[in-house]
Amino acid sequence: MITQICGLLFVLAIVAAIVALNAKDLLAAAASLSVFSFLTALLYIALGAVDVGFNEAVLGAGVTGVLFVVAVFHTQRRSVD
Amino acid sequence: MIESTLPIGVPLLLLGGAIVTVGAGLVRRSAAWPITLVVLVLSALVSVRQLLVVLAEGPLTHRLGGWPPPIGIEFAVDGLSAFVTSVVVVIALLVLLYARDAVRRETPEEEVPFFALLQVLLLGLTGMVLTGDLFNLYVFFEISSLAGYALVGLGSREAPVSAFRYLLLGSLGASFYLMGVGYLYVLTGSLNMADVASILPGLIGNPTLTIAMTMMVAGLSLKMALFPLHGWLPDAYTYASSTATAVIAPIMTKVSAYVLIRVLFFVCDPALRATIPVGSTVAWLAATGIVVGSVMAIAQSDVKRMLAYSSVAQVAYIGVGIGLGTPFALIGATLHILSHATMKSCLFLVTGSVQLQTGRRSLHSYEGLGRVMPWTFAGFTLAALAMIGIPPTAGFFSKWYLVLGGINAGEWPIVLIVVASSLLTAGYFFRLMEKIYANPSPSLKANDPGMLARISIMALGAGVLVLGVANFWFVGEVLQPALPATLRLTGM
Amino acid sequence: MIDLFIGRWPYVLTVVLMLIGLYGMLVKENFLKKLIGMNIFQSAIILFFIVHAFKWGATVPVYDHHLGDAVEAYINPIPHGLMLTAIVVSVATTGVGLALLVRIYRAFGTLEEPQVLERMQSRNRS
Amino acid sequence: MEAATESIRPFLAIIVSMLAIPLIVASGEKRPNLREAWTLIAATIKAGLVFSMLPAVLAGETFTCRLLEISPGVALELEADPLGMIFAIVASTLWLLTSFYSIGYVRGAGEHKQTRYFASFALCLSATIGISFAANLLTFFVFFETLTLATYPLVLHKETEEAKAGARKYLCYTLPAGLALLTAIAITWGLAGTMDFRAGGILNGSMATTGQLRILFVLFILGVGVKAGLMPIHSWLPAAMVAPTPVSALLHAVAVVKAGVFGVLRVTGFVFGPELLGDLGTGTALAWIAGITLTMASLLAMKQDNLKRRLAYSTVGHLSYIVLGAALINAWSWTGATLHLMFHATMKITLFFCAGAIYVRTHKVNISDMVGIGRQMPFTMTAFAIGSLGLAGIPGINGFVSKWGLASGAVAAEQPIFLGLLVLSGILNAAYFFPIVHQAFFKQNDAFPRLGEASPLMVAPLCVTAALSLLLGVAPNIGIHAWELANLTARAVTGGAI
Repeated sequence: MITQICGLLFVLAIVAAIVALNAKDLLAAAASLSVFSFLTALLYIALGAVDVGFNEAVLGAGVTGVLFVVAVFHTQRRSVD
Repeated sequence: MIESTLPIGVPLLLLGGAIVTVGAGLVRRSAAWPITLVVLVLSALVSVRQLLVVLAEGPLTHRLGGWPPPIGIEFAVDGLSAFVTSVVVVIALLVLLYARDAVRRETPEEEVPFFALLQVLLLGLTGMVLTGDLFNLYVFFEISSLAGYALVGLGSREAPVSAFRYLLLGSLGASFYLMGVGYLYVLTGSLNMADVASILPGLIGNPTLTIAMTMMVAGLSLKMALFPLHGWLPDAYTYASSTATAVIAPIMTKVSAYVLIRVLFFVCDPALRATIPVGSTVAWLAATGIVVGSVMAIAQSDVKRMLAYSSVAQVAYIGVGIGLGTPFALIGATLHILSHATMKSCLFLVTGSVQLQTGRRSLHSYEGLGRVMPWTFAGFTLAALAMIGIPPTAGFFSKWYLVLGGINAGEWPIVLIVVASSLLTAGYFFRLMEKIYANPSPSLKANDPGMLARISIMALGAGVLVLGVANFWFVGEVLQPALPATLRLTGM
Repeated sequence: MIDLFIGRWPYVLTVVLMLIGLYGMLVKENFLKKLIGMNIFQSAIILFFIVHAFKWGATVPVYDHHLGDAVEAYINPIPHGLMLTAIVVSVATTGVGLALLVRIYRAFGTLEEPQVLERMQSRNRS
Repeated sequence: MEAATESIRPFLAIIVSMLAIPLIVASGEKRPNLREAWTLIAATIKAGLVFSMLPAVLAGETFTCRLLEISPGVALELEADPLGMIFAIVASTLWLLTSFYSIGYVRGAGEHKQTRYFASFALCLSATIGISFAANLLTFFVFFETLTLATYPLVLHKETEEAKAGARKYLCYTLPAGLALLTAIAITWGLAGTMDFRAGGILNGSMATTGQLRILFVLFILGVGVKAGLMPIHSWLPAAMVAPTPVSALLHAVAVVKAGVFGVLRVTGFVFGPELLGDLGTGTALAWIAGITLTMASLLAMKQDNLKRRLAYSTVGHLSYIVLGAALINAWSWTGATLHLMFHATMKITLFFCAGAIYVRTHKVNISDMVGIGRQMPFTMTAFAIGSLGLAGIPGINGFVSKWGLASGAVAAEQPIFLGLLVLSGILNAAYFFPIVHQAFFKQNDAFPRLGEASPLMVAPLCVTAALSLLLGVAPNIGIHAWELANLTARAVTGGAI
């Protein structure tokens, strides 16, 4: 069971990472990065690292996401690639 | 191992200093420099005292929070780490003398962050040197890197771009190092250096070990700017403010070199090194780096950029010494850590002074400066001669030991490169000297910088000479006891 | 090849993530995208440690009366502790990176690498 | 056999002119008299120190001075042995004279940056004495490179494009040479385990293969041969002629080129030794290079119209006399070589002094413009005549004595071809010097400006050196016992006696 969950989370994380890198809208990219972080947080929990998972959810998905969004508002929204 | 609180003295002082600087800076901006000065003077005293104690009584250790290794984090100081700590702190102190006026003029709004970051940088670097734990080293590695990115970013308009690139590559390097540590942990189940060193001999021939070492060396090489991973360095040094360059250039790459020595010669034992081809790879890449760095330096028209490329070449000398790994080569590498730190900081302080006084930075605009800034350029000349390797300056002797080491190892092409590279170095320095001294420029309005800056430049210039003449005393008293017994010269 | 994959698929997927991150850092031209790539890369490394610490049939490293002192019953907690630090470090790096990006944008009005380089050069020429 | 005494005197002799540098700089352009006084005081003390060691050295004693260690087992070590004494005496005596002359010259010619000039000069002399007293290869190298560096600002002194080109050329030749020497020294240390100079050599055939030792010898000769002006690596020397004349005098008669030939003497006699050189066959090869150089240089000298350039080529030729003596390495040739090191210096410096005096007084540099000059500057041109006769090897002047030794050496080595070359070169010397003297005295030229002699500060030193050349030619053993010193070192190196 845990194998399937992990596998699914992995695949989703990879998809989120690819989306984050390829979205032309930087805000969407930032959001996608947050999703990616959240998925990895779930992955950590599934792999038994509960503390790391929470940490990643708060810092990785939360703080980093906010930082990125703020940065996007201070700079530009669109990206060429 | 003697239990002592000395090993954490310097990092704690710097940590406290950084906090106090920020706090006092909120009230009075001008308080930042004096506080930093006091902190650095104290740190210098502690580090020198630590060096003396280590030399007299043997290695010191401190268990953070009282937890015993290998689980707890240990600060372990032997001769080498005490030596490198002293180099870092003393050079930083000398640069700080110059920094008072320079920072106020170059980045006036960022005086407080600058000095706070400077102390955080030094905290990270001394932490890297003093810690006895591979993962803790990663943490300090990142602390120093973060402070370094920020310091570089405080410079001119272009500085943030180079700082950002440095950040990307730097994190990549740190990640590689972390991966290496991860693999090592997989293999040994321990992160304490001494502990890992005692476990590793049982793992000779394990292919994962090669991967682990390669990753660690790659990560460290990136931070050390060893060819071909030097791409971040020229831009970062060129666009950073003069003080930031004068601190970062001489000591940051050296600390990475120190960690490389620590990992390759203290954590690995000789039998293990023989099975991993890391040493010869590093030596050959570094030898290539000497040539590439010097040739690129000749091609530059901006003096600061020229010095940056020459740093690539000079760091590669240390790389050659580490890669060859014979007793003489290691003396050369460790001595060059000190001599290059001294001469490079001197050179960057001079270019900084020139830029502050006249705004000039291109090679041909240095015409006639020797006459109007005689003291400054006296220091510059000494440091430049040392870079070329003219006896009896410090730069000559570190190369001399490298040559002896190369001959011992039978690596003739490397000997040839080390010797011939002096010519390339002479090529770009004498071109500059000729401009400085032989081309009068009557319209030039400039004079030597203020007393503090002059003291630091002259002290560094004189240091190059003193270190050269007294090099063997230094090698015998400090560097030899600092190296592992198997890598000492026989009969010493 | 398949055998390699079956036993170690989490490692393989970690490496895939790492490569995606590296791709972002090296190929993407937008500075923000490069930073996103760096984040992904660092997450992949953290994942590598966590995957390594994982053991089949073991549980979270909290003392359990039913399981007692048996070491093999618990997942190794040390990598977890280390990775907590690594996450903090990575967030701090991201923060510094973003601060630099804001400065770059103020100086050059863009975050696209080719344009920034072009503007740097044209300024140096003038 | 030899008694060695610990003494600080060799060290003092080196350091005294270095100590003068801060004083010279501190006095600066504002107090030129005080500045020159420091130079003269340092020069006098230096000469005094060197001469104070002479009696003991003649009695077979040597003075050693071991300073701090600079590399494992290798100290910055000084030793005043007979060969070193010869060079030190030449350098310190002629520095004293050159100092007087320099003062007259730079003031007469209105040179700029005189402080830098005198400071570099003092450093040069420190390095030169260091070279002569160096007891091991590394110490030798340290001073050898210091000399290279100290001479650079002197060549650059005029700061014209020509001076810069000359200085650049000087570095392009001497720096690679220094590196070749450094490599050779490192290898020697690897082979022999010592760097000390020892009469008769420290290397022997069992240490490495013949091929390797030959390569080592080539590296050594490349290292010291550039300064010694061996062809084809001599061309920096005429280019360096742009320097002020006292510098040329120093470069060509005292410090730099003599340091080069002194290096050749140390390498052949004290590192390789006669036996090994004979076994390797490299001695003969070096002798051939020297033989070709001395002939070619004399031929080239004839083509020069610029007086200083002609003197430069003449120097190239005469240096090769010494190298030839060092390469043939028997008691006679060695005596001749060391004597020529000393005697060529007195003669050549006379000629350069004369060239400088003419330049300062008349601003003429080309020989073709100097017709009839002898009437105007009788003392100068008489001294010139003595110097050139000596270089041509006319008996009665010291050049004859040393050439006699060299010629006997060629005979003793059973290499009559070199005897032939020596004679030929003597004739060529006469052929390029006598026309200058002849046209100076015996051709009428009423158009020549009636300016008279240069200042006494310049004329007196050149008369002294000319007189010295005469005196040593008549009685080579007078005063400094040159003949005896040369014999002492020849006996030590070759084991033979005259």
